[in-house]
Amino acid sequence: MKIKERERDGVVILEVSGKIMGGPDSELFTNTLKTLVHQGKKRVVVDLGGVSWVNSTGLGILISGYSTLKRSNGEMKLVNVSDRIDSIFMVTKLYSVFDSYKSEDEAIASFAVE
Amino acid sequence: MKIKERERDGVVILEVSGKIMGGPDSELFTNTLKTLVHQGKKRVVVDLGGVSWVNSTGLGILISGYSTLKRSNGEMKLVNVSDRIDSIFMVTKLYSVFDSYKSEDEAIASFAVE
Amino acid sequence: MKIELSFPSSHMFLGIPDVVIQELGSELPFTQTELDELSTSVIEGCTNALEHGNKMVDEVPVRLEIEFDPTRIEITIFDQGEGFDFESIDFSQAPTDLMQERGRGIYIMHTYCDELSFFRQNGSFAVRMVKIPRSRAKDGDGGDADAIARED
Amino acid sequence: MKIELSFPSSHMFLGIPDVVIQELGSELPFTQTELDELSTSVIEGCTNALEHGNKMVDEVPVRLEIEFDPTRIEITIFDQGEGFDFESIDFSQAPTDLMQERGRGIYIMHTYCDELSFFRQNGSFAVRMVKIPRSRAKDGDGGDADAIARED
Ligand SMILES: Nc1ncnc2c1ncn2[C@@H]1O[C@H](COP(=O)(O)OP(=O)(O)O)[C@@H](O)[C@H]1O
Ligand SMILES: Nc1ncnc2c1ncn2[C@@H]1O[C@H](COP(=O)(O)OP(=O)(O)O)[C@@H](O)[C@H]1O
Repeated sequence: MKIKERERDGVVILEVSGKIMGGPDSELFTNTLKTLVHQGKKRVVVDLGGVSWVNSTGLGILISGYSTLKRSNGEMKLVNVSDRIDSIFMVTKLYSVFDSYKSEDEAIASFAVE
Repeated sequence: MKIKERERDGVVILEVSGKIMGGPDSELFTNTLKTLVHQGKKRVVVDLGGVSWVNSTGLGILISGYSTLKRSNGEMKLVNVSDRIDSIFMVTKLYSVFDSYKSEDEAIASFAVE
Repeated sequence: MKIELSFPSSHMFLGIPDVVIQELGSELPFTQTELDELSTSVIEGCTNALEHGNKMVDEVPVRLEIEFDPTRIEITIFDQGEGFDFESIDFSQAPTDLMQERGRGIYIMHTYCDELSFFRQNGSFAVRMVKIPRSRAKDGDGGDADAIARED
Repeated sequence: MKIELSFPSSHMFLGIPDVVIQELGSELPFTQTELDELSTSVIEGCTNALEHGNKMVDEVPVRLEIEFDPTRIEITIFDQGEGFDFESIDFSQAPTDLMQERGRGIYIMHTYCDELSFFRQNGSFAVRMVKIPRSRAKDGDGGDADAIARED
């Protein structure tokens, strides 16, 4: 798992690539989100476009990141979810937890209307 | 190895995809070229854009196709040669046998000036 | 026909069974969705084997036997651990607490595969999963699939 | 660390060692060019093993041992054949007749790899190839490469 961070319209975009699979990945993702919360940056879009696969431990990493933000009244949105990952969200019913959008624009816009 | 055939400006374009590696591939490629020669179609562009790799047996297949056309006063040009394949052409000095072009347009144009 | 694979018990190598299955499956009459489901299941099985079975000891390998023909792929994953009390678990239930961070691996394998079983053999613990293609006519590029289908 | 792989002696499976090496290499400090060179060499070795060694008998496996650390990948390919008189061959020469259709496999392995050797062992014939990355700093995305580099 690799994370590239940038900002747009007051929203942090985390471009994730590689595999999301536990091991060292857990800390990397959670620490990134904790740092953002600490800096007062609580609107985060996670771009999964470069992710080849997620396993169930990786789902846990996403849930943990989601919870970290939620606890601080922040929000995590997902974008560019592949068919393979979408299928795991369906099977585990996590699609009802994660807000996922087709494009970065839509994800960013979704913060404005809240 | 899969081959998709089409024609443009009197030139046959063979879009090859998969792996070029001997076994059943040898006959498929040679037979395709023999049929073309038989039909009087002797200007052929082989598009390697969809090819993941070529092994030395695959090089033999390309050489055999090249020879088949040459013997009938036809010509075979290559297009979309990846870095990986280009490296094998360098190492085996086959770059001096095969004419390779950056784009289909250039490959087709090269027939006109001869 | 059979492919065998073994790799060290580290997350770093979980991409390897994935690419092997994707590559093998591209020569068999499976759809991309079916391959993704099998591949995800195998990654779950390997994750459990290296975490729970081999306790992340690099030197202890995770071992895969992949048996296949055009009508099925059957994969058995071996680890060197004690296993667990699988008879008492209902695989068909996902965690009801959606915010729970773990405990979805076996449920995912069970949902994605046509057969799932656990057993012990010669001091190893094993999970076996079977995937059967819904249709033997592969959408789009059935070239190689046809080639192997003719063999039997 | 070590990965082992075996597959049936049919051209259909030559994509499998390729994807394994590409995936493994993405976690080690090799450039894409170096991985392509190693991968092409391994495919040459496996092609010879299944054609000349195992004479295309499906049931006889081609077997690979892949040993690696961040400073090298060493791959040994075993077949069940008699081998050939490798001492009498000059690997450093490509066919001078460029139109010759075969006979480039060993030359390609020799050119692309840092070490190449043949040997017999327990009734098997084997070719071993070693690839060493030119630079341990991988261009662009050295994240995982760093992770493994820190281990030793
Ligand atoms: N190969 C194995 N060896 C030992 N225990 C296992 C193995 N596979 C699964 N288990 C046990 O079954 C439990 C449930 O597994 P799973 O559904 O994959 O969730 P998770 O691994 O996230 O806990 C594990 O926590 C573990 O106790
Ligand atoms: N594993 C092997 N077992 C037996 N003979 C081999 C093996 N590898 C190579 N050879 C012999 O060496 C020759 C040269 O091999 P190579 O350079 O790969 O060219 P090619 O396979 O196209 O003939 C082969 O023709 C074969 O006689």
